[in-house]
Amino acid sequence: MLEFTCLIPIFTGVFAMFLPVRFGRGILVVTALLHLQLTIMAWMGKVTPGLPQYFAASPDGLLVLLITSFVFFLVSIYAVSYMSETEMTSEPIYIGCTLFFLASMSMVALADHLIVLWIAIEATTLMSAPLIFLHRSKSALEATWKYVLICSVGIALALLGCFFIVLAMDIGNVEVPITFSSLSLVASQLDPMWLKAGFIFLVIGYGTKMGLAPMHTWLPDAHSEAPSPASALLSGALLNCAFLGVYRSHQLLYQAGLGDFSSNILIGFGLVSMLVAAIFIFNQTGYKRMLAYSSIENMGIIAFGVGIGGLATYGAMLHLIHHSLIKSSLFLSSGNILLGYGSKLINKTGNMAKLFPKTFFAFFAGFAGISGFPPFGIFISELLIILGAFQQGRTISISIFIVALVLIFAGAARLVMKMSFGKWDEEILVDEKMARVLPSYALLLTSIILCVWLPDSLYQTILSAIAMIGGSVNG
Amino acid sequence: MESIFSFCFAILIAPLLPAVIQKVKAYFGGRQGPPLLINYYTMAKLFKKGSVYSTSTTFVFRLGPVVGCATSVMMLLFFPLAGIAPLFSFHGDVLILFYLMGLGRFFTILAALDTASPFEGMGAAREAFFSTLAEATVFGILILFFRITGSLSFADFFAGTQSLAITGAYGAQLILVIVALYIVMLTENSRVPVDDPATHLELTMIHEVMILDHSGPDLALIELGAWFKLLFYSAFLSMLLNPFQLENVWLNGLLFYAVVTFIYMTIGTVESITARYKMNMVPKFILTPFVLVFFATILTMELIK
Amino acid sequence: MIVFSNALLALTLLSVLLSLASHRLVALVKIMAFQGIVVSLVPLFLGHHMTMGSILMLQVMILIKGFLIPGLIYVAVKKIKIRREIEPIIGYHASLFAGLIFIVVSTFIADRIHGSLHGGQVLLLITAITTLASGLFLLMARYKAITQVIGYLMMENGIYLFGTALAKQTHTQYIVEFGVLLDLLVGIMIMGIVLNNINSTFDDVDTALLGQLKD
Amino acid sequence: MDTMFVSLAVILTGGALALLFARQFTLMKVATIATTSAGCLLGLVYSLSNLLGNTGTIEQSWHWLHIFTLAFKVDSIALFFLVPIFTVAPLALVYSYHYMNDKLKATRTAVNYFFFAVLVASMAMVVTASNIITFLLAWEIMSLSSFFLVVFDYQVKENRQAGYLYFIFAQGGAMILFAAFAILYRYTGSFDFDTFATIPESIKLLVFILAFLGFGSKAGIFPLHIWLPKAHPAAPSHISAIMSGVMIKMGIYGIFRIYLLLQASTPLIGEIVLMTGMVTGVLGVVYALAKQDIKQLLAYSSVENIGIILIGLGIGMIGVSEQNQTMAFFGFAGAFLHVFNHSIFKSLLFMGAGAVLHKAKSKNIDQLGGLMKRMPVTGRTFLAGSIAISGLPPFSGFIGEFLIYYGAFHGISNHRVPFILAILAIVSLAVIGGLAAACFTKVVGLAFLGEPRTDNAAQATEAGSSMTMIMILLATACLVIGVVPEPFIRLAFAGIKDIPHISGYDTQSFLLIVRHIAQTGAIFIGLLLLISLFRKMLYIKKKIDSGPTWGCGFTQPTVRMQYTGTSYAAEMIDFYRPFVPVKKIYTGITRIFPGKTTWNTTVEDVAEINFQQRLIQPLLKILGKLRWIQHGKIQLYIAYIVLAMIILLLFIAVP
Repeated sequence: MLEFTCLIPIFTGVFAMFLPVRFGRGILVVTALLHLQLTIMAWMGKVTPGLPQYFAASPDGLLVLLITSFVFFLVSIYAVSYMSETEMTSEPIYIGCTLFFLASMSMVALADHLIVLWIAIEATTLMSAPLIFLHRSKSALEATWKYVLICSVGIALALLGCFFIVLAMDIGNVEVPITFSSLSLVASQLDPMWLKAGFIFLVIGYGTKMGLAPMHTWLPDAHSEAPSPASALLSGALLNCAFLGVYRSHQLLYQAGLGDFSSNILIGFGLVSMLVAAIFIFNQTGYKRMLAYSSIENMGIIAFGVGIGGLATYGAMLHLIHHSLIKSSLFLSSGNILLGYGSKLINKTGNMAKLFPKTFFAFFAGFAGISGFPPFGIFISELLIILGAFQQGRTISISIFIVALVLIFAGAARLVMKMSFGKWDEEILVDEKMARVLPSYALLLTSIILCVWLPDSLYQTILSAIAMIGGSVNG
Repeated sequence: MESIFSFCFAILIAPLLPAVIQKVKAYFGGRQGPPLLINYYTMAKLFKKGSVYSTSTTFVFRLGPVVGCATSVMMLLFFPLAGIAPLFSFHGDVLILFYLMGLGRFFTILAALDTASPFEGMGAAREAFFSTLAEATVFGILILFFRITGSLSFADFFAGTQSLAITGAYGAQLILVIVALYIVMLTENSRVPVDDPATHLELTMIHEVMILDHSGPDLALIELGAWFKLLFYSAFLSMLLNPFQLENVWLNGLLFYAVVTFIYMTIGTVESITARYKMNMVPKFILTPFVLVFFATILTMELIK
Repeated sequence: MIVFSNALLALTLLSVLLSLASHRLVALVKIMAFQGIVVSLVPLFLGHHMTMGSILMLQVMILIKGFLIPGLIYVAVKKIKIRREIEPIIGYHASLFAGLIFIVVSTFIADRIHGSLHGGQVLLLITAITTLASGLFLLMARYKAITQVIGYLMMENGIYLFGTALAKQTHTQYIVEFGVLLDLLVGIMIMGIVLNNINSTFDDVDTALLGQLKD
Repeated sequence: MDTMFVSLAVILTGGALALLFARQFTLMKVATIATTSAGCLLGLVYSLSNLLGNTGTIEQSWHWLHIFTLAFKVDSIALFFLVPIFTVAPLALVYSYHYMNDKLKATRTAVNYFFFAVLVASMAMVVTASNIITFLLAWEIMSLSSFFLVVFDYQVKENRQAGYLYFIFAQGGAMILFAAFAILYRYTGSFDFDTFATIPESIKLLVFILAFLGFGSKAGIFPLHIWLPKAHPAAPSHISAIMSGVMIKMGIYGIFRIYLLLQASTPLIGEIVLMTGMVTGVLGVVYALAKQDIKQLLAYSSVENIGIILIGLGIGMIGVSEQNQTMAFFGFAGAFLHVFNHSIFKSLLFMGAGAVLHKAKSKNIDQLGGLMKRMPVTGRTFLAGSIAISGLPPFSGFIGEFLIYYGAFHGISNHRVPFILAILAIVSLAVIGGLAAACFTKVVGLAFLGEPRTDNAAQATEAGSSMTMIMILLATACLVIGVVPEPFIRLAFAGIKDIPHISGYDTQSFLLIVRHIAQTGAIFIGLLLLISLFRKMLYIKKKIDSGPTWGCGFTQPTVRMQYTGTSYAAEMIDFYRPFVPVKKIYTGITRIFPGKTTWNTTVEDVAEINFQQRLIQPLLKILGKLRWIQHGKIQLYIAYIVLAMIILLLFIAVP
């Protein structure tokens, strides 16, 4: 019963909301552990879905599930320390909603049915909304409002996309359950025009959630206003889930022989996202916003890689993994910075190298990692995407890609250096604690380890995940 | 044996020839001028004296004259004076020699800067500047000579079948080279119109101001070095100007030194009839030979055919 | 039966146009309640085979769309004490005009695509597209957060109509309706909570105030 | 090969030790310097013995991440480039023992040592890598670790900016390299270096130009050099030494390696390299002349020397395409030898500058002076380095330039374009030589000679023993290479023996010339001693007085009246004005009784100005305007979604 990955967090979440505060934190960590254990068991093939008409353990889903579970576990450890530091007023709500959030994300990862996937993604929006407006500040409210409304509109369009795909089945006289696994077998019989239309709505809808420009507008607000552990989850786990929706749709089109169409759309969205991120990372004033834009960029890279196909797809999948690890680590570090300096503005921070050495180490290493420096895995994934794109002869788009990467690097490096080395003479408000630094380190370390030694099962899973859209490591 | 004799003769005669210049200038000025052996007297006088050193100076100040003199002597060691094979020679020696001259200049400049005197610094700056321009011309000439003779050695330039002579196949280019080299000579040896050794105002000097603080034997060494260098350039010009290679070594030598003396006389004439250029005009003047040489070199490319 | 459904669709269109022109929030809520009921009733008259389950679902849908959600919004409106939308981004007359254009454009689109469909429910398609577009239009053209929620609701109605128009019920049994309803309900509730908070923090629900987060 | 990896392991262990003992300052320094140096020496022994021992190419590879291979291959070129890496690194480390003596920065120093070790190891990996992945991996690690070395003194704003600029250029260059290698991969389908020659001829030029830009940004070719004069002054001096002496040569290595691998037949490649080299060389030295900050001056001088090396490579490449073996051979050999020589004397000069900075508290020439008396060892070794870098015999710099001259002169026998290029190469080498001499007379003459211009300079004392020891060693090396050049020329010849086009070239006749050069050097030194002896004799029993410098009649000289670096260079700079803009700030004299007035000139880098004005500012302006997108209005945000939807739907509707 793999569905327990959804059910357990729901139950514990409900408990956490009503039990006294002191139990809550324990419940959070224990649930995260349980979830991780279940996930690993699923990877070993020990647990299978109990409702095969709605859920399936597809390789891409398992991948996202594992990332989600792993990141969630480390973030929850961080969150415990973070909560005790900030004396959060509505801690039970936070814990409960995080757990519900985990449940909905697990559901996304496992969903096989079109509509179940849609419901699950919509659920992630609704479950994560309370996390964002936890502080109830004006800006948090604004961010939440934008998040909920824009994402809901987007996802409503995705529902329309689901209807179109069902329509494509009707017109093609296909009688199968509307699950991705069964549709992909008969994809070529589906009506191409409605399939395309369906894809457009799905990609717009899930793309809104994934933060693809120009539907990204809510993302910098939400990610920067949420408390840092929630930001880490939003960036490190939720975006992947949304990506899964886009990926599945692309997969469907690829199998229907319309891969070119969807690839071009994905490449376009990818490039626009990267350029938009480049625009806003220059002269950015808030470091959490900078990280949020960086998430947009990286989602763009992933969409681009998937769109390119071939070797780049493998790169995109690796990018997915490493981005989650590094970005959530960065957001966790940003939480420490926020505690220490008491401001989200870059101008109100500085000289972390001296005042905040442990966090500085994590933050700067994370920045180096996200910029594609070895020994972090993004080096490999970006290289593979560039190699793959040239291999497919997409010279113009890869040129834009490279320019955007350099621009973003230039913009971000300036800000990060300002924070790390810039002048700052005032006192640090809250010291860094090991419990709040170690999860960042662990995430970064995982990225390094995966860059040195990629477990065989992970490799095979990625291979079978990308095989469904024609990607392979041999070009 | 011949080579050693030739070299020693050159060393000995070097102080004599500049007196010719002074004589010519005196003639133009309607004066009698100093005796021809004036420079030997000066040498003797300076060698006898002691020195006064500035408290600012270091060993570099003392090293300057020595290096300067040694590099000039090196030039004469490698140059086929009067067509007589030099003491040393190898393919590529011109490169090392001109760079050695650069070394001499390097130390002269440093010695000047060592005194902490603003005037000497000024002279040093000009010396450094003008020599960078002259150097380009010299290498242009070397390129042309390599093109003609296929060699990079003074000895080979003036020996063998393709010897550089004004009557040879490359006579036209050689005329340009001679003019160029003449200007380089004036520049490198601080003569009018680039520099005026006889001026009275330190602000307008180049070479003379650099050696203001040297005295006694040090000054003597500097003077010697300058004379050797002038002799080297005039010998170079003389070898190019003189189209005849006589069988008899003695006669040939005589002819050679006659041409050299002639060149010294022309220097004297130039100094008498022209005034020193304004400092900001000098670079243009020094660039002229470079253009000439470059043109001559391009001519050899035979694109015009 | 087909006539009945056409009548319902015409009513829906009417409600859409009314909502575009309405400047009183309470009236808007009432129109939405009406629209919710009408839209929920549409499948009943489309000639699909109705099972016990779908009838039940229909009832639940009417309950939620027609009463529960409008009720919630009504309470919110009452609590917030804001009666009308003053100075919308796009004026009421222009909005009404835009609504007409939506109908024209959707007629055109429906004409283009209905050939490839089985049923040929042209009017249904027109209504669906118009409702969807008008919902989006309300989202874009109004300042008050409550109007935006209503716009969202209208958009969902449009999508629901699309669903009933296009998809065979056999594929989507209950799960669509269930999911839509759940999402709608939770979504509106969360929006309501946020709205409430916005109101208590800003003393207004004008989204013009929600423009601080920008670059 | 195993020996090399062992040495790399030892080097990295040294780096790790630094982190381990970060709390005990002296122990940390001793442990890490000893271990890392030992690793370097092991590597040096390995590379030298293989280079001279005629062992063929050695390969080694491991599988990595399922689809990659980490492949290393050692041929003579790689071995040659290993030599400066493993030579300069231990020297710089020993130097740093007294240089890095601020106990308050213990942690930072440890981190610095760690990244130093990483940098050394990654450079060794760069030159031995034999496939795309390995190379880029090593390349990026090199960039990252050197970045951390640059920002060591991050409190200073200029240093941060320098680090930032370097970071951008490193990453931008790496991205261009990614593209270049990706194009190669597209045509070969293989990561392996050896397959590159098989790509279509028409693509080779494109690939080369991309790679040239990418590597050139690391090497500091004009106009991609602008990070160099900022980063080198920012870094601690031993870091500047290894960056300027060795790391920028990795760019040269890359250019040369990609050239060899492509085996392109087009002569354009050589011509591009040569012309870039000339521009880089001349402008580099002119800017060097214009700068008053010693370390900045040295950085520009590195740009100049990169230019010389590129001239050598260009001569060699043209020689290959013209099938002129002499030209090819000596162009390459000269470039190689100059790589080695430059690593020696540039390290020496940076270390000297570091000692000055340490003791006289300034690196501005106009605030120094008279240091020769106060820091005799530093002064003398710096003088030796200056002579060497000016390319004057009998020091090392001349030898490398001689080889390039030799190759270039043999290019004169060509026709048309190669002929003209050969002429230009020779002339620009001559000009570079002259200007370099002018530049270094300025540094030595104004910073070390004369009178101190500030109190700090007057109170300077000699640097610590570990620093002077290394400087003496390096200065000796400069002289030895100049006087006994044959073994080093043989080293360079051994370095290029694996280049296919020139294998089997007979070097005997040239070695004869080399012996002559050595002989000439000996004669010169003999002559020098003779004249000195003569001078000594003349001074026996003579009265030697000392007094103030003659002020030409001015009776109250002050040290501020000395010629400054700015005025020394002014005329020469003026000559190159369009390429070397001078910014003057003059407040002017206004009243009848003039008050205080200021006159300030700064020489600006034309590349930097254009980079700023033509690229960065317009870009920022455009980006700034586009920021409107995120205006905060939710209605328009939804409109974006609708717009995107409509545009995409048109895609289906239109065709």
